[in-house]
Amino acid sequence: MGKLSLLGPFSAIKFLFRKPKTLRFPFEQKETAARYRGFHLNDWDKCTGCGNCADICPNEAIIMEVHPEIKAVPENGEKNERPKLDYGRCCFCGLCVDICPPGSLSLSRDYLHIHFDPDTFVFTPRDDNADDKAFVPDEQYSILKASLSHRKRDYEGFSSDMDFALFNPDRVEMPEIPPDERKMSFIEQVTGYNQEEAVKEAQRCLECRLCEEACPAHLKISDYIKAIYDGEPAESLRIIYEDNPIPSICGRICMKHCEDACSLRLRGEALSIRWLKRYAADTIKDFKETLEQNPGSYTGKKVAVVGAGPGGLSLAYFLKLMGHDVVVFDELSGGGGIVRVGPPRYRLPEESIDKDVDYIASLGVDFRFNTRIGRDVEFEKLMSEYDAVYIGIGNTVSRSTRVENSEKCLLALDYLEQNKTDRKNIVTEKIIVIGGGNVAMDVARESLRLQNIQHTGKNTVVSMVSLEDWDELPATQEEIDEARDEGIVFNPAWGPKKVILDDFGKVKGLLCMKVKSVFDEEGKFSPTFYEGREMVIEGTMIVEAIGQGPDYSFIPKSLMEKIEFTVRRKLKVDENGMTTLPGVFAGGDIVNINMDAVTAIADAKIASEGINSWMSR
Amino acid sequence: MHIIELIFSPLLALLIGVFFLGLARKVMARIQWRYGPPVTQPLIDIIRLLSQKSASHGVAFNIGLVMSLAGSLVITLFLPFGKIAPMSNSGGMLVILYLMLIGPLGMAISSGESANPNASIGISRKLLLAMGYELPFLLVVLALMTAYNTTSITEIVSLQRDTGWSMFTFPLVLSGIAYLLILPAMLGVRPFEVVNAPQEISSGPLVEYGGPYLALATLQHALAFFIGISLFVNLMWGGAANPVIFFLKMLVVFFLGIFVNAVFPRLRIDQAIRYLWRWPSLIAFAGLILVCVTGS
Amino acid sequence: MLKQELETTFDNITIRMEKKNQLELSITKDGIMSVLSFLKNKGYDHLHVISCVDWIDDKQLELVYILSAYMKQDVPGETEQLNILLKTRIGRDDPKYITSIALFPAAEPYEREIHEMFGVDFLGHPRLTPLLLERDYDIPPFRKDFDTKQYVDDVFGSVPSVEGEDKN
Amino acid sequence: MDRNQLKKWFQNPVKMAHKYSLHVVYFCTGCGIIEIPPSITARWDAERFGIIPVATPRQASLFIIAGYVSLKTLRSIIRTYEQMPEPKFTVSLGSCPINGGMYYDSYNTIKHLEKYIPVDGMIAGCMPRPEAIFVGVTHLWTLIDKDMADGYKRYRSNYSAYRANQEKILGKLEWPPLFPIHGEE
Amino acid sequence: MRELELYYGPQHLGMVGNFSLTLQVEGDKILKASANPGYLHRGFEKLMEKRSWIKNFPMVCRINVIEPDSMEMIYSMGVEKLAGIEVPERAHFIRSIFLELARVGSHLFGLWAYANMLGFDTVAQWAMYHRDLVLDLFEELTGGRVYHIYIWPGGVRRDFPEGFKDKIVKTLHTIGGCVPDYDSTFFNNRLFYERACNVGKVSRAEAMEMGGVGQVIRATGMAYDIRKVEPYAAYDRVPWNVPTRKEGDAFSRIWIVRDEMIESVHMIFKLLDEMPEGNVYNRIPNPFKWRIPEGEAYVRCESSRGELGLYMVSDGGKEPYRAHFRTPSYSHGLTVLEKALEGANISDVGNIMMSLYVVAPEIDR
Repeated sequence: MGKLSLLGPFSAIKFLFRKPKTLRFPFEQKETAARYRGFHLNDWDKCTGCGNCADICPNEAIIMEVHPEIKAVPENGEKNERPKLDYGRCCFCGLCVDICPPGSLSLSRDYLHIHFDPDTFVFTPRDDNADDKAFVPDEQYSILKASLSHRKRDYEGFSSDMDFALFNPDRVEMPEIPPDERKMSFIEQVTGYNQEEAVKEAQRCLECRLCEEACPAHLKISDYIKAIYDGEPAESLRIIYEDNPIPSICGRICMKHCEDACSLRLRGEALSIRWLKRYAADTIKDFKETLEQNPGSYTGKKVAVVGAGPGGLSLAYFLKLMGHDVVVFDELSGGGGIVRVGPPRYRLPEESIDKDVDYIASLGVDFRFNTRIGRDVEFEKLMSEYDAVYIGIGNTVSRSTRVENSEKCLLALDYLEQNKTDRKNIVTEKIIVIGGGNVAMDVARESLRLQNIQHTGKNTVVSMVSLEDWDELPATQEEIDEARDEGIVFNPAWGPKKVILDDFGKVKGLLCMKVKSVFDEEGKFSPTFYEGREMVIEGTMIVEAIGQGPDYSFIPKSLMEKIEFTVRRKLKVDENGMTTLPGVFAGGDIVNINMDAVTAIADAKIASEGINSWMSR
Repeated sequence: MHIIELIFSPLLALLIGVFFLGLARKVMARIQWRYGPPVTQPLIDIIRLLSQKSASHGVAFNIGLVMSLAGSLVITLFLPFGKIAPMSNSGGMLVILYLMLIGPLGMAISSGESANPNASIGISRKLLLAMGYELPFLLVVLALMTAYNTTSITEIVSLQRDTGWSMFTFPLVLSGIAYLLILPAMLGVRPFEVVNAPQEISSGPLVEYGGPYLALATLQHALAFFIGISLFVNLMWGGAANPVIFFLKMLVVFFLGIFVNAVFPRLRIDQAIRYLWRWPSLIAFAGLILVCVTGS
Repeated sequence: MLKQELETTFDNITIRMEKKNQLELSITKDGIMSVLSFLKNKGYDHLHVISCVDWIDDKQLELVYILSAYMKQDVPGETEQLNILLKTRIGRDDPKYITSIALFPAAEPYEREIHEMFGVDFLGHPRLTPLLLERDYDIPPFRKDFDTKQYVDDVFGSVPSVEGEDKN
Repeated sequence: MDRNQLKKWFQNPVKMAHKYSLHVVYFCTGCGIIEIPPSITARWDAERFGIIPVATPRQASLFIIAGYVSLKTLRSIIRTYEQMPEPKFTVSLGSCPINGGMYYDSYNTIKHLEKYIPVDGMIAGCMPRPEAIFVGVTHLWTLIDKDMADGYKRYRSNYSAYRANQEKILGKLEWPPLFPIHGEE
Repeated sequence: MRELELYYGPQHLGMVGNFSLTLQVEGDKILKASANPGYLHRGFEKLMEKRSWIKNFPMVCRINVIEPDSMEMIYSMGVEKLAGIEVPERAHFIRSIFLELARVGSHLFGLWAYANMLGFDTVAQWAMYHRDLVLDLFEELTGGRVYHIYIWPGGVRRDFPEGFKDKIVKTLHTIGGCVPDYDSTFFNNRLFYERACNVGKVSRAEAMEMGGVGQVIRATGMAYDIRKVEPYAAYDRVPWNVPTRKEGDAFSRIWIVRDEMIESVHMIFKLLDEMPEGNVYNRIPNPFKWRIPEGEAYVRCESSRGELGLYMVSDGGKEPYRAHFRTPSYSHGLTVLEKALEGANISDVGNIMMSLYVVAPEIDR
């Protein structure tokens, strides 16, 4: 404390003669800070309409408004909704920016809007480059005219920063057996989440439900993940079973369209929805006890299901819950259909398939395995004895390349099926796999494992030949990466021309041509080749895995004529899943362009409703 | 000529008073590191206030205000502004002293009618403060009258032309100092801005004034400001023959007042009275004795 | 140290110390005043706040007295600064309790607020007049069964726009 | 900015005086008030345009309603507003008076200020910066110029509706109506 | 003399914040004062029960507009204590620097208010100008002038922008360069001493009894400062002093404000020197899923007005079950103020109130 004084204060008079420090607004303006939190900007091209901003807004200032002019693409997780802001609510906290998964929302450094009409404070933000009327360049900008419809261009302020994002972009790594170890045997490649990991992963879900629209079967993904987060896998399983009765299978081999729509994938890794489903299915040891489901009260109707694949299983489950009698026929010795044959053990062990099938059987569904329609039971008999018939046979016949000497090659499904039996294929040291799809990958990777088992320590090789180039390969990227990690040799963009035989008529190699293009201008399959660029791949065993087709031989000719087909020999069905034959329903790969398990489940769900109403008509 | 002066003098006083109000805001602003309003701002305010409609609180409310303003206007007639001194011959100090009471009294009557506790507190403060500075002021005026042996302001002014400013002539030095010390109180600037004290009693007597009433009150305030400064210049700083020089002298006094205003907080009314009755009164009393002793 | 003393002095007291610097005491309804004065004599002379929690599922209101010492050296034997949460539960229907103003004059506005917001009557409190609120609410607003969103819709949502309001 | 155009001053001194002598009622109704002191002090200096806070509503012509309005404050605001001499203008700051803002579900704040007293300008922001307050004032100048700042006239002509809304929220108001309510005489 | 009932506020130049007092006066003397808060009551604690943990984060700062940062801090501390979240070391330092800047800003606001109450425009305007410079720093760092929404559970919301350290130093030097002017014009002004000395006297016993904290208790000679008593953020990493005085009147409280500001500035310099590099934010769980385990926590920090407390209860849900803010102005504005006003002069209402630094929104919440 200084000395009190009466004259000292007069020293302040000196400021009379100094320049004032006032900022003479509006003649002088102060630039707002680079991080200023003003009005919103929204890049409509990036925005997916996920609605997370509306959910996080503490003041309910954001509502999602439908814009019909935007095309919604559910498979990519894009909705035609865009946020609308009410500046009579907004508190400019910027939480919406921090939560925005695509990073399309940001706050500009504009903050001026003055009006006597409260309605003008409601505003749909756009990107500053998309709206020439509202956003004016610097030279036309006047601060006295500034409002929501007169803003500065290129004036971004507070914007998203991944280090401070409210969501977690990194998924919990799925524990995996390393390539060198797993390629030695058929041990399951991924080991599954434990509870801690599952809860941690489930916690990342933003509950925007884009995945649910992308999922063909419209599973309540958000809800079952929430249940996992809450530590209630049983509840989670219950929710899954509402739409999908084969979680153990789908939890392993689902094509996960949901993850392609997950908003987290936009600037991070998508939520592991498939693995979480698997966690729910694996954690619950006894489905029967947990789900406490009973078949519906008996209706007296009988339904025959041809094929115990994912579609057939699901249909049987849904119909059984409605109280119908269901008989499932399948030529294999167990349930699962294609998933029993196709996916290798390291991806889908039989125990998991049996777990799902057994549960469905435990509900009272009658499974007749080792029964082939057309051979053991006539199709007409089914039609006469049952109130409805569902065909879910899937694609069971592998196609061949039909190049020279291709009869010496093995076919993919046969090859895979045999591997599932005790008499596994005897493989050679050099194997060639033709094809670039997921089945080809399965074949190649199984072959690699068989080689490692049968020729341990020797120098073995599996080569793949595919028409498509790297970026066009139909197989999922995940599969390709894993296959390459395991040491499979890829020869993309090479087309097989001829199988080269040695003097004894045994396979010696494959003559290939360099591919110019696979599809023509209209997108149809018609490969063209560079003349003269040829290559010989050595191999003593060749497996063709270029696609599969259905086998309708069980349907008598008379009925076959009544069945109508659509493009690519797919069955024509109406909105209830019924074919042109009354009482015969169909679904799965023989109906869909998109051939995977979850689509078949979606079809089964529709068909179950259709059959139910058909029978009670 | 006399008539013109009669009309012109109060107008001039008003003009200068309003100008001072504007300049005060400007100077204060500069000391406070800012630009401040244009000097014409009080005029704008007055135009605006005159055009607003406001409620009256009764006849006495109006009469008191008019009385106060009229009283102040009349004073300006008796105060020489340079050579412009329409009625200074007919009255003199005593008339001014008497008229100076009318201003506060009118305000008291007027705002007393508004029945707002803040106004009544403000009025009581105003009267108390007046009581505070009247004592030393009377002593100073007595000393002056004794020294110059007259009660006429014009005479005091003209006598100073011979002897020099009375503040700096020997027997009146103490009185001059006393007058200087009470000047802020008479002008109502801080630290003696206890009457209006917006932060304490919501601008006190003015609390119920709005629109034209406030305009009149503002004019009255401007006049009071003018009168206070003008009286001091006339009595102590020798007045002036030339209105321009007189105005310049007023300006200097005005700046002194504003400086004090700028650097001090407001005092409490009891502290203000204690101060006024202590040092200025003592000095003024000493000055009076000095004048009496040396003068006779 | 303090814990043992409390345990020996008072019978039905439960003591928990799970978080750093935080001692949670629960006691039955009638024990509060004696514990408060015990703690005050021990040097815990700073009443931070009296709070109230509505445990609607238990049909109880919980009064929480939060105390600490102004200076820790005032409390012999305590090295760590300690915040004491002294809790008791009272019935939710027609809740009544006694005032602690005699011990801690600082309690006056807190009790007044609890009276207003939770409807607890503090016997012996000199002025239980409204403190913060303007309107009367059927249910004291801080109780869990007061639905503020519903209330807003009912009361403010029903105010019409002024007719003849010309937007231009 | 036509303050220095002498022609306008001669043409319509009253309007110009209203524009450049906006005296503000100093009433800290809500948190928006935090930007008023900077605006009227050295950094931004609103007094350059004749804007100063005054002690009582009777001396004022501009009422800045700064942010959310609780019920208790609403009563004071109505009282204050009615005490102001006409013509008078109101400007509201921030989100809350527009549509409830952060307190959209609070039981103790009103959501739409314009239902209770007329508002001539609403400034977006939470808080509006001093610049926004300045631009708000220029907006008000424009309205005054075009005779559109007529909130006080609307208040007069729709008084019964305003009063009904006020009483709906606050219960019976303890002061008599300012203007005769239609139909009652 | 006649006894009058005087309504002081809420519409009153002598009232900073929407608050009112009913004074029984006799002449200039106040016989009895009763505080009448509630003009700013928004029911925060109720609203918080309806909003998830993260949604409360932009909300809590609105409780006190003058220094929102300590509110953010106390909320973050409460959540961190309940949920057991660790904060990176650098974030601790940034928090401390940020809070000290806020303290300087808030004290300058207090100085504005106090000087204004005395009718001392000049110093008031200076203080407000300097506060604006501090706000510019905040704008640069957080993107908001008043509501910064910066300290959140797990750390802080953004790291320092480039060159920000230098800007802090520069601004603080600008303000510090004017300390002699403040001293000669205001703090050593004889008339300020006359006005403030022996006004609003609160003895130590009274202050302790009525829950006085902050300057109120430090002006009675007790070095009670939560930053020392129960250190949080990075306050125990650097040495600093708690300024105290003995008298317990308005004068000593304002002087403590001054000394604290200077101490804060020095502390900021020390913190800037010792600030480590590294991460400033440990990611909190996804806000839509975030649950905090059952439990309760009482946390406290030192705001510019004194001790600030938060009692928070979680029932394991997505929202706080109950939150109760113990704000310094609550006891200062309701109990201490009423006591200090008894027998005071009516001119001193604003003087006493602002020397206690009563902030109305904090009382009402």
